[in-house]
Amino acid sequence: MSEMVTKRRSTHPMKIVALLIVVTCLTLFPFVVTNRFYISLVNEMLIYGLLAMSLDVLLGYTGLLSFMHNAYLGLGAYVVGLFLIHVAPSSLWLALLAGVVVTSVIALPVGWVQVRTGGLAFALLTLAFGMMFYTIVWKWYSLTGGDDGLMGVPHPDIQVLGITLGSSGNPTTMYLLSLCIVFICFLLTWRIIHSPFGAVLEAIRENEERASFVGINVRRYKLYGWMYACMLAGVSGGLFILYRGYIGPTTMSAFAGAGVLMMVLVGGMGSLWGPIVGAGIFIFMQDYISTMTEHWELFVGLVVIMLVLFLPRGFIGLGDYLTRFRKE
Amino acid sequence: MSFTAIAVDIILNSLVLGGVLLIVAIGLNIIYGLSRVMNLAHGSLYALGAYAGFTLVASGLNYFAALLVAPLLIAVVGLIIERVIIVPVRKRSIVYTLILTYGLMFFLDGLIKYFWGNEPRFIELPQFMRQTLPIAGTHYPVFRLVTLLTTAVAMIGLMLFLGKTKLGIILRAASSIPEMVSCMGINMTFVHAGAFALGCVLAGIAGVISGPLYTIDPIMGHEMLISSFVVIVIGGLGSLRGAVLAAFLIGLVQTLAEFFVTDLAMVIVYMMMALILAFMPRGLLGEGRFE
Amino acid sequence: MKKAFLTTILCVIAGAFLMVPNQAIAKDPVKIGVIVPLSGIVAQGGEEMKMGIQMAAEEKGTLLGRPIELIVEDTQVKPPVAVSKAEKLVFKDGCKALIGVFSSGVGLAIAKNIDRLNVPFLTTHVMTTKFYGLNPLVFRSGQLANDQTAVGNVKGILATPDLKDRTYYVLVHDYAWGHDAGQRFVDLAKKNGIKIANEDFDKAPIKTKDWSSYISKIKASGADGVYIALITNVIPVFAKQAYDFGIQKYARIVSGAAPGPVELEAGGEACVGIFGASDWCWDVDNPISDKWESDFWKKFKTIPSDAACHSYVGAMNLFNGIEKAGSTDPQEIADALRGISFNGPYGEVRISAKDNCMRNSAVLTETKLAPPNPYDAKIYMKVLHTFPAEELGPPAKWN
Amino acid sequence: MTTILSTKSLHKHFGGVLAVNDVNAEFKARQLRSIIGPNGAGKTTFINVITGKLPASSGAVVFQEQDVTNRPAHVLVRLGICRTFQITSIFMGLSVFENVRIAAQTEIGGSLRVFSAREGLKNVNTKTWEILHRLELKDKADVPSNNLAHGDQRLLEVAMALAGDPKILFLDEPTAGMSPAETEHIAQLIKGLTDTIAVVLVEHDMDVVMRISDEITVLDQGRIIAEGSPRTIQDNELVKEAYLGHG
Repeated sequence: MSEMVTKRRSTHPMKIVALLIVVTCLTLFPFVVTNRFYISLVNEMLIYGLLAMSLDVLLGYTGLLSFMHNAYLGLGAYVVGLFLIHVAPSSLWLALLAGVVVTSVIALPVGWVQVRTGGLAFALLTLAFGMMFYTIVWKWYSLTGGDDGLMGVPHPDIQVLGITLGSSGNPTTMYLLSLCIVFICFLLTWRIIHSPFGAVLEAIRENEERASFVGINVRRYKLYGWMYACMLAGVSGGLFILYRGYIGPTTMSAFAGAGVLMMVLVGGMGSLWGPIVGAGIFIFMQDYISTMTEHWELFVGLVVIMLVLFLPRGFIGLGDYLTRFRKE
Repeated sequence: MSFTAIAVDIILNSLVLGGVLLIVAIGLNIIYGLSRVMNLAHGSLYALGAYAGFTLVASGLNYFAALLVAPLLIAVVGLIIERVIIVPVRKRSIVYTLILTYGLMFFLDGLIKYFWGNEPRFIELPQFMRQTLPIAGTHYPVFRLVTLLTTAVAMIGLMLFLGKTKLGIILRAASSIPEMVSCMGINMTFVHAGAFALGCVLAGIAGVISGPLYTIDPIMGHEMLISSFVVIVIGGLGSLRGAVLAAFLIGLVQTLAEFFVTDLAMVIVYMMMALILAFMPRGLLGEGRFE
Repeated sequence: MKKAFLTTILCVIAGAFLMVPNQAIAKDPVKIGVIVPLSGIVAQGGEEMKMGIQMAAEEKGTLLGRPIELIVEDTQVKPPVAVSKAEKLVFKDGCKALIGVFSSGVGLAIAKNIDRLNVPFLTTHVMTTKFYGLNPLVFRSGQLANDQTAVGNVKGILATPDLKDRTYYVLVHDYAWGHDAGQRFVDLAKKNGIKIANEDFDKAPIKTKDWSSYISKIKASGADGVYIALITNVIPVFAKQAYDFGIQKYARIVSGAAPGPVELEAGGEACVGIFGASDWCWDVDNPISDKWESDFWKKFKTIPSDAACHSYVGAMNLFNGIEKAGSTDPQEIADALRGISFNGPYGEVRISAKDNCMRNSAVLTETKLAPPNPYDAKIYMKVLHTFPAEELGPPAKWN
Repeated sequence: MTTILSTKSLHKHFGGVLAVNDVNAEFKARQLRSIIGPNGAGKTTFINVITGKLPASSGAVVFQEQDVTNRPAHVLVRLGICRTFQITSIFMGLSVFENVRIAAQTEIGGSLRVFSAREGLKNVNTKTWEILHRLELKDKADVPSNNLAHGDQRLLEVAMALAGDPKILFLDEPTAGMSPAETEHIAQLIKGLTDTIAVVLVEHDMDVVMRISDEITVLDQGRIIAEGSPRTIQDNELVKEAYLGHG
């Protein structure tokens, strides 16, 4: 798996400056472009960016492949939506918390079974369990609305320390909330990846057998990595339903899962920010191309094949390549 | 309708379902066992087989002739795929093969949609197969029985091929001790390509027989792919006997579930898989040899 | 170097996609968003709906002196996808009205978001009864509602000796329309003394390919009639598998939604003998209908279907409404649509001012081998009875 | 000298093939025991079973009077049973320092500290530098390990095993593919380890084996056919026969 690794470790001051510039631009975006369609589009990029980043924790840092990480976004979203509809229509933070907690509670036994079976079966099982969640959501008509989707989720006000910042139904306010949470999750994940814990995950990615022969309980750490990735996916799901106000099982389908995988591939595994960029590119292309062609699947398939064959490190790989090219 | 008649119906239905699952899953398992490639596009090759069968029959070929020709066409497609896009990633981590074949799956589905469109297709059967046969108080379609027979013939053929022919023995030896085979001077390139072609032949057969059984549509392979995963994961990765056991187990459970609880049939199958794996992480008959 | 080359190619391809200009902007057309399924299980129906709406747009030519621009989006028959497509059509493209929609789930989902979208929304192929008086901006014009088809089918069963004394096994597709259609039929049938084998009827997943388990259940139940509420494309699939098991030999199939003619062709002889209520089929005889049929055939070279026909009628209603309103203001269009009427292929239709839904007459049809016809159809839907709009009623509270 | 690890009637079979057949062996503290035997004698399988890579078919492995049969590898490592592999097994994408650091971190603890920097674990760093110094890999600390020469990769693997504070260390053909100079270097190093721990060496280089071993165990067809000092083994008729008989 050594091809996936980015060797950069030190935090260059320029990186911090670049990060600040990007965040500032993103913050100003809804005030410059006021069309609510584009605000929503970038919001979706951020949310899927968070999901792709969480998949990167699994794929790029732990070396585990999850075909249907979107299932956990879906679970988080359904839980938050159902919480807002049936339990407390106005408590946004409680709903988000419930989303993360329930997603984790569901992900735990699934992860436990998956890590016991080894690397390849793990990947196949993510697909099978993903399909199971998809089937359940789609069949449990009375709770989830089945194929008709969960509609009419209330838009609670966003309150921090008792101060109301605005309604989550307002695209701009919701956008800023997403940006804020995605940014926090990014920093948190960055910290975790560079901690001793992150080092263990990397060791497992590099050589699972060796990892267990230096005394690492591989299954347990894989499960920790899985749980963290699923929690982040749960957060992204919460944001998703808050921004959309509705969700359907399609979000949890295998095809949507391939999309998330493609975001990580396009951006490049093992960099955290790469997949976020990948999500941006993917969602932009999806919006742009699906209006032009009905053969969207052909396109997705071709791009995935090309990426694996010629650009296995994605967007960052391209960046590295260009830098090297210039030096030569 | 009497109890026996219902029971016969259910048993035959589950055998037919299990048989189709088995042919697809065992093809996937052979490719994995012999060449260490988990081909996620296998379901799409199965769909392609069905479409090939449809086109052949629609252009006037006899159904049984199509049953022979279509799998060979799929084998050719499979060989091209193996040579052109799988060989370059063979040396890389299995994660890349998985992602690559996942992309291939969507590409093939898109291609099918492009050439054959979205509308459902049916393979026209010869008249004698459109009858029903009275068995134990129920009327069972002849072509379903023919399907069962085809499954059995394909499986016996496969067993004879792997067990009795020189080619089959080489392939099997390669799966358990690849080092030894390359020592013996057998070309691994040939083994890999052969395994892929064999798997594709099986996918093609399954495609043609499920044409009249279900409907042919561009995404028919997705569900089949997931089901065959369930089969080989429950049976044990790389274990052929495990796949046989698991396929018929799933066929039976799914048919019973559809008959009695209808709504949650697939969920019950997945739950059964989770339970089996919780206690036997390597599946029913998996030795973990291929891990 | 090989990598560099391929990378460059990849970039150029990506770049090319971005360079293609957005649709050239014509002189300020009236944009209408057409939301139909073009992929997935009912893509065929979606195509036909698109054709019907295109035909109406071409017949109209202009609206308020401006050209009509139809922007078509694929719903994939998935409500959430459809809502985001609707948002895209309204917020990004600036459509002034939405039309189309196959499936009640999709229709209801868009209707729930209609206040935010704030454009008139006219469905042409939605059957759920929840549409009566749902929202001032939401209309149904075209397809019959479930209560109307249930009435049509029950009346038809009672009026047809071969259907009257049978016990019916009810099997529906598992989503909003299927549930609604199944329940309506069961309730009404019981009231009229028609025997039902399974009052807690079967709901099959939309993805179901292998119907053998359901067919075994039908056999086991001893029913000699089957009432199905399945998406039209699936009807031939089900019919073929039932035929293989010999169901048609002793049982009759009544369908909640009349099958589409193109799909019937695929099903062949297995599709003969399916009864169902519909608003229109090409066996309907009147001068407007006959002219419409031949125009449609000339234009698209495909068998004219009910989906195309009532999408045409719906689109004509919408366009007439916009003309009548004299502006593209959502409220004004909505006001104009209420009470509007149109004389089309299936006679005079009227959108009720009380509940925003259309009233029209219906026919009970049976599929039979077709007589010689200009469309080369092998199977057709023969009209057995005609029911005037008043008999089909929606519930009394709306009349 | 005290026995640190012993096997009691250990068996391992694959299908019908007995790869380890009723092996009773004792490994003593501060002793270098070599395991030799013709190809396919079951040497690697034997240590795979002891170190938890493969489950035993029957019999027991006793470590410091504790039954450790079929415990998972990571548990055995934490107890002090460490090993290297015949085919170099290191974290290829990581630097030399990071390779050893992870091994040290697992031994010392701190793997669950998710909010601190990995470079911040002081004890771990000290230990890592100490081991790198001892194995003369200090200068290459920042080199990605996949860029190392083969000999240095073998050495790195030994360093990683040492970072786990082994009480007994199994080395599976450590000199495979090394130059004579590198072989000499690693032979001296291995000999030096026995000052503190027990070392078990599976080796084909008879010269090395005879020179540095305290005791030698000879396996053939999964059985122990001879045991004793290098001198007695050299003169053993059974051993000669085993080697000649199988080529």
